[in-house]
Parts: sequence; structure tokens; C-alpha cells
Amino acid sequence: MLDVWKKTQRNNERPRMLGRNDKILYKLLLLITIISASFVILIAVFITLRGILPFITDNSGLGSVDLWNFFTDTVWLRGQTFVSTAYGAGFLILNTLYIVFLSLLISFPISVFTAVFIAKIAPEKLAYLMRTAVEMMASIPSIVYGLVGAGVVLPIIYNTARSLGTHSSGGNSTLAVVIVLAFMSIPTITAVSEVSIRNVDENLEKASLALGASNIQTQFKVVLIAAKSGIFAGVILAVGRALGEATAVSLVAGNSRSGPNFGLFDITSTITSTMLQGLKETQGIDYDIRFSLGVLLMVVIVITNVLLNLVKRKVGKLHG
Amino acid sequence: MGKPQKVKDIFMKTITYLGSGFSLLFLTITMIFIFSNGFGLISFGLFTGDYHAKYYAGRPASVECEGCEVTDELKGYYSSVYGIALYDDFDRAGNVVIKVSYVHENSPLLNMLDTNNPNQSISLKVDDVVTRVAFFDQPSALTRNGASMMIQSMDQSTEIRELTFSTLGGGIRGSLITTLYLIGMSLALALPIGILTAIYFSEFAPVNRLTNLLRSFIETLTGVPSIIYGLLGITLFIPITVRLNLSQGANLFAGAMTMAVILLPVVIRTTEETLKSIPNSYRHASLALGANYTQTVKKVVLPNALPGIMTATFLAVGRIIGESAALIFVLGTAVKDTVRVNESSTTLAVHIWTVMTDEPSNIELASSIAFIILIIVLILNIGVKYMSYLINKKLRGVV
Amino acid sequence: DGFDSSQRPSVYTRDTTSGTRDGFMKGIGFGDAAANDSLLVDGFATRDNNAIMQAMTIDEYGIGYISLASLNDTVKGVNFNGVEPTVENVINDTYDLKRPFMYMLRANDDWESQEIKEIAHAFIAFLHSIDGGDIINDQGAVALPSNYTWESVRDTHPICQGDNSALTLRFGGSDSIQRIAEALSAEFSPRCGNVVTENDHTGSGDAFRRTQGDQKDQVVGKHIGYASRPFRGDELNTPDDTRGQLAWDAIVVIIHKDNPVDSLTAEQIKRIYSGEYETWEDVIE
Amino acid sequence: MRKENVFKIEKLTVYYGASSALQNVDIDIPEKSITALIGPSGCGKSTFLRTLNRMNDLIPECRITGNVLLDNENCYKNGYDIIGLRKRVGMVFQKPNPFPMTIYDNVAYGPRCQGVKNKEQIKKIVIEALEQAALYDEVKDRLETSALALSGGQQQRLCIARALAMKPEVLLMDEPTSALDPIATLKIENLIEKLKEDYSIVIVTHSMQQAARISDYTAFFYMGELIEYGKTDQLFSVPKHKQTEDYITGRFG
Amino acid sequence: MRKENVFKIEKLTVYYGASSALQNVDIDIPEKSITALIGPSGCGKSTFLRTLNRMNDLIPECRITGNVLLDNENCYKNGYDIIGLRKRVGMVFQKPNPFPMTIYDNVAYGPRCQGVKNKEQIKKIVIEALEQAALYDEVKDRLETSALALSGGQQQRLCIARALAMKPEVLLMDEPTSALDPIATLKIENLIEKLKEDYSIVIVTHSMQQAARISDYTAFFYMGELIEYGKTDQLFSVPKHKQTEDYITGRFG
Ligand SMILES: Nc1ncnc2c1ncn2[C@@H]1O[C@H](COP(=O)(O)OP(=O)(O)OP(=O)(O)O)[C@@H](O)[C@H]1O
Ligand SMILES: Nc1ncnc2c1ncn2[C@@H]1O[C@H](COP(=O)(O)OP(=O)(O)OP(=O)(O)O)[C@@H](O)[C@H]1O
Ligand SMILES: [Mg+2]
Ligand SMILES: [Mg+2]
Repeated sequence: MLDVWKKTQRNNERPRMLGRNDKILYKLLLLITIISASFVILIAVFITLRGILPFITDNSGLGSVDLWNFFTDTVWLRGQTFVSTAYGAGFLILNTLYIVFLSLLISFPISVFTAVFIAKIAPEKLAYLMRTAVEMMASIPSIVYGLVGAGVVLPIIYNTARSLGTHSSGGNSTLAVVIVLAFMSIPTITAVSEVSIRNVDENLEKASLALGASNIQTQFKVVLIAAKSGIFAGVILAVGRALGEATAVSLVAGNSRSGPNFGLFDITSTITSTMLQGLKETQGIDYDIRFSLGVLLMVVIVITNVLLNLVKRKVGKLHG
Repeated sequence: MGKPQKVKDIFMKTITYLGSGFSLLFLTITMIFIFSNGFGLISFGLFTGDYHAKYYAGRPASVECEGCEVTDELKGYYSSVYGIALYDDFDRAGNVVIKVSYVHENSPLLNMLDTNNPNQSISLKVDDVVTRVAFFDQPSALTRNGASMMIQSMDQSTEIRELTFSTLGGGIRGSLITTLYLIGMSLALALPIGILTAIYFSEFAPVNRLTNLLRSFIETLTGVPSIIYGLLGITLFIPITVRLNLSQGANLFAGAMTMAVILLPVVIRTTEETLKSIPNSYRHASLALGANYTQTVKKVVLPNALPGIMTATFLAVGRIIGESAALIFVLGTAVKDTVRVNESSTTLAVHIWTVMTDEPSNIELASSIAFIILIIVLILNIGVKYMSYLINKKLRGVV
Repeated sequence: DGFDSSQRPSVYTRDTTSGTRDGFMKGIGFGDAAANDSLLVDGFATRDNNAIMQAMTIDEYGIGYISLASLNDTVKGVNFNGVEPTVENVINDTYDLKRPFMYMLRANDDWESQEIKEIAHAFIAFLHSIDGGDIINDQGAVALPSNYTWESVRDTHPICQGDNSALTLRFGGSDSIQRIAEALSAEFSPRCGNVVTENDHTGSGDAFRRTQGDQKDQVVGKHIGYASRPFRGDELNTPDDTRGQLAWDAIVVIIHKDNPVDSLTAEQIKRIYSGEYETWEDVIE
Repeated sequence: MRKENVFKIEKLTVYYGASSALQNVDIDIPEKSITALIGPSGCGKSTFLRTLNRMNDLIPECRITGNVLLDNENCYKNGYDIIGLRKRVGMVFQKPNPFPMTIYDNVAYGPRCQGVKNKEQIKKIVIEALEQAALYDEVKDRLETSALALSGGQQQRLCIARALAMKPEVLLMDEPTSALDPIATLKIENLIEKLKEDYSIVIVTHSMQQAARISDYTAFFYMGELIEYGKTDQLFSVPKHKQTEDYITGRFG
Repeated sequence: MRKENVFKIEKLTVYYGASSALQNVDIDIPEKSITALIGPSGCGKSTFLRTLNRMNDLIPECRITGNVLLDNENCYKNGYDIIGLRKRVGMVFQKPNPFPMTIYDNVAYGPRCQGVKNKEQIKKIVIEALEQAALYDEVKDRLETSALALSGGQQQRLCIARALAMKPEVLLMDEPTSALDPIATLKIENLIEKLKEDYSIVIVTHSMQQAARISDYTAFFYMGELIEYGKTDQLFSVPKHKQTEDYITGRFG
């Protein structure tokens, strides 16, 4: 159940002349479509409006949150909740990007190797099995990934840390988040990569084989190269999801209140996990600040996306 | 082929095997973990039971238990004075409890005065949880001291002042019902809007800037993390429901609206893809017969899109069942036994979140719920496969 | 694998908003650190008891603290100044690392209905009864002594004889008291016409804030709020008859079961938390 | 006896975007006869056919100038009732395209869309149309089975029946037999010859033999122009233009 | 002077599943000459070509009987080094299929796969191959740009260069110019004629003119059988078989 936009060929033929009945239907459909499309705007507007409140109001006498401090500080909140407005999310940005980058380091090779295996190397039955497995993985809800992370990954990390002579807070750590996110990303990248690997012109493969390259050489030196822009699209998709994943992350992060936390065995926190932290209030500065984090998250996602797409275009240049 | 190359090939090949082995291993671990931890709690009672236990307090009318000596091995400890056996166990939340394993047919505890409703009588049943036994002449027997101590105290005493007990609790009926409500309500919103939007794009939309803009807006929705949808629910949908006097805070209406927005891109995309796979020749034939567009859409396009719409429904249900972050904000995290659409409650996925963030976290119950979710997701997956098989079959011309 | 006492103790603490932390720091004579992380050695600050408990089940070199109510035998509770952390020792006032559990009602003229007010007062009567005390004790806190049963006072609360299932009694305040509060609510409900109870615990500060303070009339307003520390400052500017203590809670220093340490003094604990002791060896000597 | 004309086409030019696919075509289509359109691939036959029932409206970049008169009324004038036009001018496509419904529903589709509700009436129309399309006997026992289970030739006749159920005046056919085997083709050809008693038929075909066999009039298009138009026997025996002669003798195309 | 043979094919029969695409073909391919394979579509030319470098191994249902001897060694014997065979027998396909890499990397691909690491050496090979393929002058300033940006004709020459970089003995070409315009075709034909000085070339073509223009020997296949094989000028001027004559005069096919 993986969603990948398949860009299907658009119908070329469009009605030019509509009957009277048709015009009513047309207008109704257009209206509904505009409603569907407007949600993006609503999200942007409503969340931004609420998200900037802590910065521009005096928060019922506490004073406004300092924007510069919010972007740069390394402590989530200096002072007491509901008493202070010294919020800082700078370390959360770093933590989030760092974690997603590390998780990609794990998921990318595994996914690409799995995709090559499924598309080109595995015998038919095994490929079918693997494809089903990947589909299964893709359809596991993220909260279940979090649960498995908490139940399986945490103890392993704890023991590993101990045998390495360091400490970890019950396994809650950067590494745990990285592993959970990596596993969540694998099905996405694998599925997209597999499709683009299979779509590689089979003539390229033949050309390579005819040059005396072995099958494996062909897969890794030609097919993967030809499929790289598709694989990259999968990576972009996965990064977007990893950046926005919340519940699974917060179950294994340990939720540090300050950072940045670069140590693999240190507890950590991300933008999203902080949004979920101690979520018991329904109003007040400690609640509103979550909207600011939401805006921050969207900004981080958009910027990362734009950058990755730029890289993708650069990388994809060779495809002519 | 040179020797070193051959070695390299085998090496690379092995790596691809390892890569997929790794993926497979993870899936296996997940399944084993969920099933082994979750299976223990799976029972009929889990699905039908209340999450919050029901509490009772009663006083036995007499102390006599005639012929209450038993010789059979009973689970736990037996009081021949009162004719009940108790044992130490854990409830579904992993807390220590004392449970009833046996009640003799002559036990005075079968006929107790309900101390909360003085004119009624209540009785203790097997599997009930005894929380406390209070006496007139000695300190109360508490759960924390264990079943053996409790039996001991009971046997020592001549009269019980009050015996408090409860049902087991920890059932997920409320969350199950919320999930079903949410599925029904969000589909009722998302399917019509999504399908109509898909029809607009595939059948009517002119090729122009506006169409592209609308389309890219909807595509963008796919990339929005669900936690952000949660924020949207708080700032937009909850206030709407409050303004309409439907509710006072987090509620299922707002949850369904939020969920519907999350589902929109899935529904639109899946439906539109099916609509596009319907051959244009059908549309042409219909138009050439003097049918107008409305008729063509209604009679030719939509019936053929049915498997696609079913696919969209399955995908949507899967998404609803798995959603957690958004619903934590919009629906709340309080587990309810009586579900009201104008109040907060939890779905199965949020229930996992709730018990995992409780003190102490309850991996067993969380795994049981995850087990249920995985089974449903598996069934939905099969449904999706079957639908795509139907679509293929239909377009290949065998109905 | 034995305990390696040359290891550094890994220090766990609740975050600065926690009532348990407040009680603990003051109890070990390190009150300055109640709201200031920088005075503590590098360690882990967490938002909940549970995380500390869990950590201590696996972190052999860890040290943390929880309320006695949460103690179970997966971890080791350390003697404080030589006194074992038990209910008995709290009652006989030999165990010093403890704090009071308090409650606060809405002001007398500030109830949405007479029924709710009566039910709330019935609840207070219940929690002070022997039956209420049993529940508190069962949860590991130490109830104040009582000499009446609920049954004997029930008739003075006629509201409880009717059907109250349409009414909701809202509790809030300290999350350290949450388990006790929930148990009390659950047992109270059938005793008072099945009144609906709602426990939403967010921290001791909210006991006052949401019953008589600035948030009392917002959606988060509560009927009864709990605090896991003495009321102070503004909170004391409330009518005396709207406040009370329901129990004592002992705070227990916990360590891993394999840790050979059995007893610690306030001074030793403070030195561990301030970082003066660098290894467990320093402590054991 | 020269018959009346159903269609009078004057100075018809059809553009796809900037390039034209038909230039300045003047032609009259006689009623109750078969008019065949022949010419090499891409010469504009289908384009011409589509202008007659305005199916070209579906192609956004398609534009026309000139007049297409049906009963002396220009089909392209503003506010013209396109739906009505398509009811009067039925169409059969190259590839049989029955709807994925039962045989019965396929034929009943048109009348139902027109708003006919009466079941008896619809049944009468369906049976009549199937009989006219020489299909009734073959399918009468399976009217409620899927139309997609029919053979290609049967499907094409079903499409014809579907068009006939609308009781059109004109029937446009774009290479109706090119996807069929010879036996099915023969059946359709016989059917078409029978149908001309009641309908005016315009048929595009790539087969010279077919045009010669069944049509009364033949129009030869080349590169978007109508090169020659006349009685079929005359055009095939004494073509007036060199290009026509070359084409019908198979020297190019 | 009759040249040596690189390939000796004996009783070659190729099956796809149950049906055979080539039957009992006996043919010798002379070295340093151009051998053209002609015949109507589906007669088995491509099939034959693929058996020479065992590219047919890629088609699971393909089976062969008979012998294909390269240097008197049967390429189909057990344990034969297929990779080595493909290095010795290069292949150029109908549609130009450069890899999506730089021009340089395309040509360097083969040697690199063979394990050549030395940069200088690779550079020498690349330049030499590009020069042999008459492409070097056109691309020498853009060796590091994408091969996909080249024109079709250039791409095809790049594919030839890529094959030449392996220094093969035989070059197989399956309709190498059919996707190209006349000018590009001419360039490739000239190139092929030049290449025969160093390589044995087998080329499939649909163009009789091309076969006649460039090949030394021509084999005419029909329905999976080798009908006639001989010097090109002889085969085109005095074909021994009626079928050959019919085909080369364009009377069928
Ligand atoms: N939808 C379209 N958009 C643009 N150009 C078109 C379109 N349809 C047809 N054409 C062009 O118009 C010209 C006439 O096409 P048309 O389909 O009418 O030819 P035809 O005579 O029916 O050919 P055939 O015998 O192959 O069916 C051709 O050059 C074609 O490329
Ligand atoms: N992969 C395959 N599987 C099954 N049959 C095949 C396959 N490839 C070719 N054939 C069949 O083998 C016969 C010879 O095909 P081949 O491609 O060799 O013909 P050809 O002479 O190259 O034709 P063309 O000139 O069209 O390229 C044909 O009947 C074809 O259908
Ligand atoms: Mg046509
Ligand atoms: Mg071929």
C-alpha cells in the first residue's frame, strides 16, 4: 500500500462543448475540486497564524518568545513551563536533520540492494516473496514501528552500549530513532527503486552484456546508474516521511530537553517528538509553541525537498 | 571472466541477498515480536470488554459455607471459610491483581449485600478481581500484599465488613468502536469529495494553469506529515465543531474531518488512475449515442471505476487504522468505554500510543492491539490485490 | 557479570517541572537544583517516573528516584539515612525523604451546580475514610489515619443515593498522584450513584491554577486538584476549608538490583547528583 | 434518380492546432445511400467523418471553418444542439467498443439516456435494433450476458444495433471491418447493404474492394483534399484524376 | 583469395519453446569481410545473429541444437566462457543504446569491466575506439558530456566505438541503420566498409541496396531456413533460387 504518484498519461481529449446539465455538474465538480485543493492553503495559513502567536503576543503577561532564540537556542525551555517563554528549537533542527541523515545511511544501501535483488537477481518466487514482504512493511503503521522499536531495539541498544562501556537511557537514544526511521524508510525506497530499476530500457542491459560484462556488473554499473533518478525520487519521498514521523520517534527518542545530541547512545529529541512531548495542555504558551514547531517542521521539509530536488536534477543531467 | 571479477560478482550478489535478507529479517522480527507479545492477551473478552474496570463493594450476609471443604487442586489459595480461591495475576495493563479462580456453590460471597445500593445483592464471579477485603476486627487485606495474605486474613476473621472487587478491565471495545466510527465518518466525507474531484480531473478539467495548480496543491497534501494535519484539526476543525455546538473540545467529528483531509490525496489519486484506465472508446461510444457528459460519467465511467473506488476505500481504511500522530491532537488520548461522537476517545493506534506512554508502559496490550491492526492491514492488502486483479480482468474484457 | 564499581554512576532525574524532583532535591538538601539542571552532573533528565524505573531495570550503574508508590521489585530501593523505605517507617516518621500529597477544592461559592459540590464533598469524606485510606495504601502511599468507614458517613451525603451518572467530577493536578487518584475515582464512582470521573493530571502547579487560579474557568478547569507538595505562595491565599492533605508519599532512591549499595545518606546522594563522586567506588568507600 | 442530400458540406477546412487536416472540402452526402470515403492513411477521412457528428469537439485543438449543413441547418452555428445532432447521426468505430454491460443494456443505453423509461418500449426498441443489425437470432438467448463475451464480429454488429436503437438518420462508420476476420467482414458488409434502405451511410474504408462492392458513391481524399467524388462504378472504372487512378490500382498508398 | 572462416556453423536449429525459428542452418562466416543477412521479417535473421554471441541465452525459452564453432571450438559446449565469447564477438543493436553516462565512460565501460584500471591505458583505448568509429573529431571537446545528448547517428557510432574498445574479432550488427536518417546511414555504411579491414562483420539489414552496397557475402534466410549464401555480387546478379530472386527483386516480402 505504498503511495507513489504514478504520472499517468493525461487524457488528451477534453470536452469543449457541454450541455446545460453538464455545466451544472462541471461547476459542482470544480467547486469540490477547489475545496479539496484549498486544504493546503488552509493548513499553511491556519498553522502559521497560530504558530507566530507566541512571537508576537505577550503570552498573557509572560512576554513574547524571542524568534532568534527560538531558532538558535540549545535548550528547549529555560525556566519553568508556563512561566518562561525562553523556548529554543535550534538543536531540534540539527537533531532532526542529523537523525534523518543517519537513517538514510542505513536504509539507502539496504533498500537499493533489496530493490536490485527483487528486480534482477532473485528467482521469480523469491522475488515475489520479497515484494510481498516489502509491501507488508510499507503497510505497517508507524506506531507499530515505534512499538517494535521500544520493545526490541531499545534493549538491544542498551546492551550494546553497556558492552561498549557507555551508558544509554534504557536504550532511548539517537541510534534507536535512526534504526526505527531506517526501517520505516526501507519499503518506500525499495518499492520506488524497484519500479525504476525494472523500467530501465532492457537494451541497455543487452548492450552491457554484449560487451562482455557479467550480469552483476551490468546491474550495478549500468542499470543502477540508469535508474538513479528514480531511486533518488524514492529517497526524497523517504526523507520527507522521516522528517515528519512523530509517534514512532517519540517512543524511542528519550526526549532530551537540550542538545544538539550527536552521540549515538545519547537521548535525543526531534521537532516532531517535542511537539508530542507532555501533550496534556490544550492552551497556553506551552501548547501554542507546538504550532511554531509545526511551522518550523514544514519549513525544514520544504527546504530539504527543494535542496534534494536540486541535487536530483544535477545527478539526473546525464539522462539527457 | 577473470578470477577476481568472479569473486567480486559473487560478493556483490551476496550483498544483494544480504540486503533483502535484512529487510526480511526485520519484518520477521516485527511479526514475531508483535505476535509473541500480543497473542497472550487476545481473547473474546479483550474485544468486548471495558477498558475501565467496574467496581463493586459488598458484604456477605453470612459467614457459613457449608460443605465448602474441597479436595481438588485449585489455582492459587483457597479459603474454606468463604469457599473461594484467589490467585496472583496481572491485568491487561500489567498491574498486579488478585483474581478469583473458583467460587464454591455454597459460598456466602455469592450472595452479598451491595454496600453501595443497600437493597440489592451482588455476587462474586470467577475471573473477577478482588481489590480489598475489609474487616471489623483487623486491618484490611490489600492487593499489594498478595493472594495468600488475603486468604489468610479472611480465614482468620469472623466477619467481612466489605469486599471490594472489580471486573478485569483493559478491554479495547471502546477503541474498536471509535475506530469503526472514525472509518465510517471519514469515509463518508473523503470518498464523495475525493471521487468527485477525481472525476473532475479525469473527465472535465481543461488543460490549463488552474488545473495544474489545483492538482499540484492536492499532490502537496501527500507530503504533509500527519502531525501537521493534527494541528490543522485543532485550529480549524475543532473550532468549527465547537462553533456548531456539536462539541466542547476534541471530538470524533473533528477527527473524521481531519482524517478525511489526510485521505483525500489517496482517494483522488487511486480513483483518477482507475478512471484513466477506462478506455476512451467507451466515452466516445456513449457521446456518439447522444448521451451528455453527465450521463456518460454516471453510466459508463463510474460503474467501471468501482474496483478502483474499492481500492481507494481499502487504502483509506488502512490509513485510518494506522493513523496516530494527527489523532492524538484532534481526538485526544483518553481511552473511553462509552464512545460519543461529540467527545474525545481513542482509536486502536492511539490506544497503543496511550498505553506505551503510560507509567509503566504496557507492551503486552500494545502488542495485542498492534496484532489486531496488522491482521486488518493484511486483509486490506489482500483486498487491494484482489481489486487490481479485478481491474485487469475487466479491462482485458472478461467480466 | 559482576558489578564493576569503577564505573561512573549514571544519574537520572526528573525535569524541572516535576513535583517529585522538587521533593527529592529538597529532601537531600540540594534545593538549589530543584529548578536548575546546570548544578547537576551530566545525566538524563526525563519527563516521567516510568522512564527512570525502566532505565534502572537495565542500567546497572544508574541511580534515580521515584515515589514510593511506584516502587516495585524490578529495582532496588535504597535505605535513606539508614532507614528502610517502607510504609511503616513513613507512618512512624522515621523515614525522612517524603512529601505530602495535598488536594484543593474549588472555592465554596464557585461550583457549576449544587450537585457537583455535594459530590465533591462526599468524595473528600470518602478519601479520608478507612476505605479511602485502604485504596491510598494499596497504591503505596501512606494514608493519614482515619477512624470512620464510608458506610458510616454515607447517609450524611444523600446526593450519593441518587443516580449521578449524568454528572462528571473532574480531577487534575500532580501526575505523581495520578495512580492513587484514579484508583480513588474508580472506587468512589459506584459508591456515589456512578458519577463519571475524569482524571487529567498535568502537574502540581495546576492543582491550584485549575481549581481556584487563573485557569479555573477555562475548559481545563477542575473540581478537585491534587498537589504532590505543600501548597505555597499564592496557593495559600485560598480558604482553609478548600485544602487538605490526603497522604504522605515517600520518595525512594532506586538503583539496579545488581548494585551492591544498600543504604545512602542525604549527603552521599547529593554528592552523586552534583558529580562530586565520580565512580561507584567513591560511594561505596 | 438522384436522391436528396442529407448533408451539404461547404468549404470545410479543419485545423489541428496550426496545421490543417482538411482543406476546402465541398461535398454533398445523398440520403439512403452508402457513401464510401477512401484515400491513403492520414489523408483526413476520419477527420471528415468526425466533423459530421461533431465528435471532433472532443479534440481541444481542433478548429473548423466552412459549413456543414444537415437539413439546411449549419451544425456548427452557435447554440446548435449537439446532443440532438449525435442522436440523428449515429457512429460506429473501427474497433468494436461495446460497453462492459449486458448485451441488452448496451442497446438500451441510448434510449435510456434519452429518457425513455417504459420497460416494454425499451424492450421493443432493443429487439428491433438487434434484428435490424442481424444479431438478434444469435444472441436472443443471452441478452443478459456480458457484451464483452461476444466475438469481434458480433460485437461490431452490436455496436451497429446500439446506434440503430437511436433511430438515427445517418450512420457514420470508420473502418468498421478492419479489425475483423473475412467472414465477420462479409456479414457486416451484407448488413450495411441492407441498412441503406432506411439509413444514409457514410463509411471510411481502406479496402478498395469493399468500397467497390458496397458503396453507391465514393469520395477520394488525398492530403486533406477531396480529389474526386462520384458514383462508385464510374469512379472505379473511369477515374477522372491521375491520383485517383494511381490509388485505386494500388500504384501508391 | 578465399579468406579464413571465423565462424563455422553446423546444423544449427533454434527453438523458441516448441516452435523452431531456425532449421538446420549450415554456414561459414569468413573473417575480415562483411557478411549480410537478408530475408523477410520474422525469417530468423536476428535469431541467427544472437546465437553467435550467445545473447539468446537471455531468452529463457530459447534452445539450440547443432554447433557454432568459433576458432573450431563449439561455443555451446559445457563450461564455455560466455563472457569471453562476448568480448571476442561484439554487437551493435538496431536502436542506438548508449549508457546514460558521459561519452568517455560509455567507451571506457567495456575495458573497465574487464578490469583495466590504468587511467592512461583506458584513455588510449577510448580515443582509439572513437577514432576508429569516425566519431572522435566530432566529440573530442565534449567527452565528459552525456552520451544521450548526441544525435542518433552519433549515438550509433558511439555504440560501435564502445564495441570496438573491446578489440573484438567479430562485430555483429542487427539493422544498425534502420533507426537513422539517410545521411547518418551513409556515414555508418562508410564506417562499416572501413572496419572490415580489421574486423569480421555480420550485418542484418532490410535494405537490399545496403546489402548490395557494402557486403562481401550475403545470406538469404526464408522461414527459418538458409536458402542461399554466397558472394554478394553473384547472389544479387544471378540468384540460384527462385525465392531469392523474388525477394531481391521486391516481388514479395
Ligand atoms: N487529434 C489529433 N491531433 C492532431 N492532429 C491530428 C489528430 N487527429 C488526426 N490528426 C492529423 O490529421 C491528419 C488526418 O488524420 P485522419 O485521422 O483524419 O486520417 P485518416 O485518413 O483517417 O487516416 P487513417 O486511414 O490512418 O485512419 C493526419 O495528418 C493526422 O496526423
Ligand atoms: N523471444 C522470442 N520468443 C519466442 N519467439 C521468438 C522470440 N524472438 C523471435 N521469435 C520468433 O522467431 C522467429 C524469428 O524471429 P527473428 O526476430 O529472428 O526474425 P527476424 O528475421 O530478425 O525479423 P525482423 O526482420 O522482423 O527483425 C519469429 O517467428 C519470431 O516470432
Ligand atoms: Mg482514420
Ligand atoms: Mg530482427
